[in-house]
Amino acid sequence: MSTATGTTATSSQSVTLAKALNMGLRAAMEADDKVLVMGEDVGKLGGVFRITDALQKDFGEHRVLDTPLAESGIIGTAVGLALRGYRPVCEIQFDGFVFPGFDQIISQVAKLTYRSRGAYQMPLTIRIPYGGGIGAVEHHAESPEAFFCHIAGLRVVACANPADAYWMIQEAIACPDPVVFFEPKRRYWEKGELDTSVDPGTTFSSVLRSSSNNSAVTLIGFGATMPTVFAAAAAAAEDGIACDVVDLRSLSPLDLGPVLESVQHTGRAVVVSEAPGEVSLASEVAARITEEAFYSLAAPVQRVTGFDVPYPPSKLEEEYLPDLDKVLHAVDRSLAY
Amino acid sequence: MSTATGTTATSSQSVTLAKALNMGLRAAMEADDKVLVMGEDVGKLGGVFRITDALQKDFGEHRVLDTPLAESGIIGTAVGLALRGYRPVCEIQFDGFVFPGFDQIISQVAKLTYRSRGAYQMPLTIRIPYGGGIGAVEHHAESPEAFFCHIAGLRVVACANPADAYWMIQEAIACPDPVVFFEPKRRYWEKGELDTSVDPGTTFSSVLRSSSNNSAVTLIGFGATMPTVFAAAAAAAEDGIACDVVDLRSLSPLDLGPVLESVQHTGRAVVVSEAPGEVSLASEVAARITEEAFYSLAAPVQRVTGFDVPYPPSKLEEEYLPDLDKVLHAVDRSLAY
Amino acid sequence: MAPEQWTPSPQAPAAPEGVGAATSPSPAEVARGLRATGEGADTIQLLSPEGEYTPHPDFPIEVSGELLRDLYRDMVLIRRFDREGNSLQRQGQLSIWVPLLGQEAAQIGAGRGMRDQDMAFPSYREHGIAWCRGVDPTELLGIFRGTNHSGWNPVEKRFHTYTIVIGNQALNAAGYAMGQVFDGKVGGGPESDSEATITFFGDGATAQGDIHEAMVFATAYDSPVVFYCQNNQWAISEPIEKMARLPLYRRAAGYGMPGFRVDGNDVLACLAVTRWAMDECRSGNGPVMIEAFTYRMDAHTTSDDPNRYRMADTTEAWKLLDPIERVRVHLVREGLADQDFFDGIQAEADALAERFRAFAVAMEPPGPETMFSGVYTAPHAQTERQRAEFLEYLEGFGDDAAHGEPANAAGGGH
Amino acid sequence: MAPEQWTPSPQAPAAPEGVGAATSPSPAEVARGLRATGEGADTIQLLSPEGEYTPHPDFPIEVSGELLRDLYRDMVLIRRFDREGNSLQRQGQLSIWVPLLGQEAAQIGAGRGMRDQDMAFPSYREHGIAWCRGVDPTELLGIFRGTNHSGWNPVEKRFHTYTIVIGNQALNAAGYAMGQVFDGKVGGGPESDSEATITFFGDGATAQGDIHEAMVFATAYDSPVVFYCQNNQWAISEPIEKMARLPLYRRAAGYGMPGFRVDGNDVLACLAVTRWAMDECRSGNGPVMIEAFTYRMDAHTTSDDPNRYRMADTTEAWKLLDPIERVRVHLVREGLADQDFFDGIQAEADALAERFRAFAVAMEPPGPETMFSGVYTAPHAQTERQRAEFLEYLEGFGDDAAHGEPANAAGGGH
Ligand SMILES: Cc1ncc(C[n+]2csc(CCOP(=O)(O)OP(=O)(O)O)c2C)c(N)n1
Ligand SMILES: Cc1ncc(C[n+]2csc(CCOP(=O)(O)OP(=O)(O)O)c2C)c(N)n1
Ligand SMILES: [Mg+2]
Ligand SMILES: [Mg+2]
Repeated sequence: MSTATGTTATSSQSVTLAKALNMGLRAAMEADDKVLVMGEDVGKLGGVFRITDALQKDFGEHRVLDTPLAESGIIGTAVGLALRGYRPVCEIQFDGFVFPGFDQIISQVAKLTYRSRGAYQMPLTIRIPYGGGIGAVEHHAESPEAFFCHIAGLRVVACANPADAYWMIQEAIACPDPVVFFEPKRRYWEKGELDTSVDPGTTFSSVLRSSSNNSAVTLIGFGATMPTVFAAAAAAAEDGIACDVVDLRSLSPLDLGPVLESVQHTGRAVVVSEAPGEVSLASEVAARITEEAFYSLAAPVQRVTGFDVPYPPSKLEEEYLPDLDKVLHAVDRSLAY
Repeated sequence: MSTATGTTATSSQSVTLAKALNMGLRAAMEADDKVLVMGEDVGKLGGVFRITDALQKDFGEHRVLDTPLAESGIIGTAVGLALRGYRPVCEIQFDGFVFPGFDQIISQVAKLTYRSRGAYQMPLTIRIPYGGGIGAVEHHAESPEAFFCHIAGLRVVACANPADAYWMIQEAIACPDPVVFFEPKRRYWEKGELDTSVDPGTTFSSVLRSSSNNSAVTLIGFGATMPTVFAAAAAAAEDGIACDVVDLRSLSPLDLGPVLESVQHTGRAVVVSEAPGEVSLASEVAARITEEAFYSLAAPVQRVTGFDVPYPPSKLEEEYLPDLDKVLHAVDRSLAY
Repeated sequence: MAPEQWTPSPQAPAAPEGVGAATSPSPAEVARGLRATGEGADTIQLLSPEGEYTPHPDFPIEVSGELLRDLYRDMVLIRRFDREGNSLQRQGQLSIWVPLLGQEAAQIGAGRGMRDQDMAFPSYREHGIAWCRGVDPTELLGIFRGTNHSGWNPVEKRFHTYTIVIGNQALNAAGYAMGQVFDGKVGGGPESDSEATITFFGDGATAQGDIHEAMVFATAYDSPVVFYCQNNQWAISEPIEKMARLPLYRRAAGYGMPGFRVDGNDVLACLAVTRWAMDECRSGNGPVMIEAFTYRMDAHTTSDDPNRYRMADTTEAWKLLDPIERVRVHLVREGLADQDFFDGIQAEADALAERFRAFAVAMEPPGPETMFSGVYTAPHAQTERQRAEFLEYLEGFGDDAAHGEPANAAGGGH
Repeated sequence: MAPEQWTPSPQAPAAPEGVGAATSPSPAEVARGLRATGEGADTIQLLSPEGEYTPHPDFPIEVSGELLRDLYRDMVLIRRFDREGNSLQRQGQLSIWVPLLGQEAAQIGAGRGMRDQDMAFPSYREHGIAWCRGVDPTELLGIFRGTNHSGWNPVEKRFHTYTIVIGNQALNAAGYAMGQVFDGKVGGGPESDSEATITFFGDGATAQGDIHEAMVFATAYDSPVVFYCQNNQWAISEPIEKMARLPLYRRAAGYGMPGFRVDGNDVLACLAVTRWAMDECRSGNGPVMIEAFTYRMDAHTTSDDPNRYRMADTTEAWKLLDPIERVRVHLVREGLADQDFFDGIQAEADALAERFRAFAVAMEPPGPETMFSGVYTAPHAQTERQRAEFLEYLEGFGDDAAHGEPANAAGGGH
């Protein structure tokens, strides 16, 4: 998998996505002592995924807070801390547990800057390990990005590889606006190249990961689905079907520049995400592409998403999730037009 | 405005949407003594909109519950009551106050039937007065339907006129599945014909409200936006542009039958809703129409929605909300293709 | 025996201490639903309804004629513009008004119990607190006229925006107070620059999970936050007895923080206890809970009709406990104020009301472009595109804004 | 003096009653963050760690040899299959297991304190309660093997599905108990057909708003629900001292309901107090809160590594308080059981573990079509369309399910 910078400079190292996030958090905490990490078990334990490993030991209990077990409390107090000039980074332990904090997110986090007519900033980052494929029990494998993308006042991003993880978490923390930061938990242990010496500039934008001038279809993914998308592109190539690949990274606001450019040539697009398809980010991507590239489209944008059922027992999750075959099948559907 | 049954039989009466809901609730409570009404101020006060007026007086404090001021508590206890065999009808006082109950809705209401593999039913109705245009303060004019349409396990409907209000609330209460029931608060005091003697059958389906064989555009709305859509259709007709009009009524699952039929002829569609457009029901409608009627479309589906900003101060809401001119403008955009 | 050690023996147990007077229900009775939320045995009062002043040993306060006259003035002025808000709404100048009538002492006492460096997180009825924080009453009007969601600068005034979603602000306050600890601004004495935070909520709000979580976080982090509950006994149409069995301040003990009930119509008690609580938090002994027991004399808001759910005579009875009247009586009896003083205050109040009204009537609706301002602090492509497209769309109408086809550009959300 | 009447005077106040022993912090100390959640002055114990039985006047219970042997058997059996669950996970047969080790008494005491007609709302660690409700241990396996989200019929067993989202179940239980009131099933004596409900949650869960709201609703509607908190002192890596200042049962008093702390490693105390509490609720005196003070002897789950956050020696110390051992000692000392009995139980336990393991290993993954079952009770067009399309899509692969292009039909979500 290519890194965000695409570089493989000798100064780069191979690290897991989890490690890159840990390094990014550490860098942000070193750069600004107003940065706080807070959540359940983020202290001594380092979080259930160890993303905050050793941060409390090195920065102290007032910089890394093991909070009481209450998500509304975590988000609600983080809001107060942000108003006090801090830059809280809240860890939600698993996707399915963000909902007790949903009210504070939509009613306060997203609206206080607007309500105060700019007097308040809300430099708050909400980290959510999301997505399936890890054989977990209920509530531990969901993809709730759609809920947050629909909320004006929030920015929503997802990282798909170690380099992006490292840079994007720092950009999120530095942002004066609230950022909901999605981490593909299934990919935490996948390695990638990271060159901490080359600042890639803004990472809150979508990127064309691969392209060719004879591409027939544009494949669109983000976060957890990128490896699937790359695999599908490779498999399709074997069958003689070249595909462009776009990693959205910024889910709200959507940055469709590279997508539209690609679709001008391909005329076909397939968007891949794990969440149920109904009223999802995939719906928005499909609608937006159609609005902005109508005459270029040779086929309707194909959506490859989870089914509109609650996330199933883990023995069924491989059936539920988008996979290589489902993406290839969507490519065929698209080409069939 | 035509009623759900379209009939104007002599047995019909002219009632407000609010009154129709009150009559529907009363009919449901008389038909089944397991039906409970619960929420804030639904008792003596009859709710802040008087939808439950006189129900506590007539059915008693154990059938109509003034609950403590806690939405998670209202939904969470309603779940327990449903498991006990009751059919709770929860009133959320205003759209913006459903979010403290969001966790119970997504984690329990929507999932318990699935989790119990059908052993449990969840005959629970959540009434939400929604939408803007009443000059209210913050949190009192939002349209949160997108959040619920994205949740598998819920059914989501919206009524747009007194007849539908009367029949749909009864269908929701009779449904063994949880139903999120959206009421266009701005339309509570608008009158319409209601004939309680003619059961229209299922109302959880979309209906073609008006059509012609020379229609150029299909206008799609639901709940609060229907009067705007009808007005736009009338205005367009004056300009010689005939429009079909569809009232979705069932927002999840979407029933696009009548829409697709109409689009086969018109080749053009405009969907109108008050919520911010990003990752909204309008996105889903646009994406679905494009998927299922691609070759029929002469133009991309046009969306007329609220802007992607928090609901503004009420002196600006008429600028924020879809109105006749915005719909006509979208019709022009569509015809310009 | 304290209620946490209720005797389980079925035979009638002794009345639990804390529930207080013998007239109050026994544990078993409470468990069977007899309510005692109004039980007042341990209510802190310094100034009786008859205007008698009795110092309280635990809450020492210097009571001078000047202090009493200032508090009287505060209460008269806020009541006056509050009434003006009501009439402005009746006359269609405001879409809604949230009256504070009856809660003048609860608010002025608390507001004057704060020090400049302290921070306040109000609900939506705290016009009296706003007054004490230096927010001009006219800055409150935007919310109720619909021209903005908050009219003052919360950072400068150290008075947070109003919070309408019940309970949210308590957690925001608890977090802010955690920041005061982290900033090393806690631990000094009353006259130090150490800080404290106070948050306001109603009796009904105590049912919300956020209030509980705020108390959990505050006690977990020893945060300098005062939880100030104005128990006006009604949550719109619901009496607090429906939601609680005991006086609300008694929840505090379970979290391990001090809790008190004060006579919410006694401005001196509210002032003395709030000042003590803020200084206690300031010195590092926070959090503290205060329940100001009072009564909502008017409707919930101008949209509400109390006649549907409560007896007028109860309200009449509470008039005898009027928070302003008892101060006036005391001032007169003690010869601390003469008629000129009262006339002067009245004149000042009328002038304020006049200015308040004039400002309200003259308020212009904001321009459409402001709808897109402040959504984000950093540049945001989508918001900017929508603003530009909408303004272009509006231009399309030229003069005839009501009808006519726009010339070009996209409308709507997308 | 009860804590709700803390003396505000700065000079060191007396230790508040309830916080108990003189060794425990004073109010001011508590306010400064000294924790006393483990303070045990008022913990209810019937059977000491040394196996000494002392009746409790408030919680009378007939203790026969048969009862003790049954309780011993229950605890040995659930510990045995719990350990088997752990090893099954280690061997890759389960994706995760949630151990109950150390909480056998807290669970068997509560489970046996229920009557058939009662209803239970568990969290996710209550395998011992499931056992008492007649749920076969093998019915628990689906959740941890990933073949279902709940393996038993919650209606037949009167044992609700496990609830993973912390706190949710307490509100569902409070609502169910309201239904018991509305159904006229509350008010009878212990032997009547009157009903009660019990809900289980942990120490960490007490921070959640839902737990608070459940107590508010339960006390508002006089619901027959027992709030049973298993305080095993840890929420994954967080000790309860981080979240609370005082013993958790003391929250109850603030709501106006009885609250007790029992020795959670004493099965007789847990049984006696739970039975009393359930019958108290049954008779109409609910709700009641019980805090069973115990210790999580194993990891939070098989995914957890306690060595990162707690001392092994504390865990070692708690072994001396083992809930099963004290019953064994008592049975032996009192001559209520001989070696044959203990051998018999051990054999029964091993047989159960064997059956448990065999069942787990043989469990088949569910068919893909089941993914669409039970989402809705009434017909649902979209779900049915997606099921049909997906099955058609799968057929497209024929035998070669791993690769190959499907012949036709739509995949994915739409
Ligand atoms: C979460 C939420 N639910 C419902 C409402 C609607 N509402 C506004 S005020 C109110 C009653 C509040 O009563 P109380 O807390 O006693 O405060 P008071 O109005 O008496 O000052 C309600 C239910 C709301 N604002 N927020
Ligand atoms: C709302 C929510 N947040 C976070 C989690 C993740 N989580 C699972 S168990 C647990 C700790 C629970 O501790 P406690 O309540 O003491 O129960 P115990 O596990 O000790 O029995 C956490 C944080 C969750 N399941 N639900
Ligand atoms: Mg009130
Ligand atoms: Mg625990």
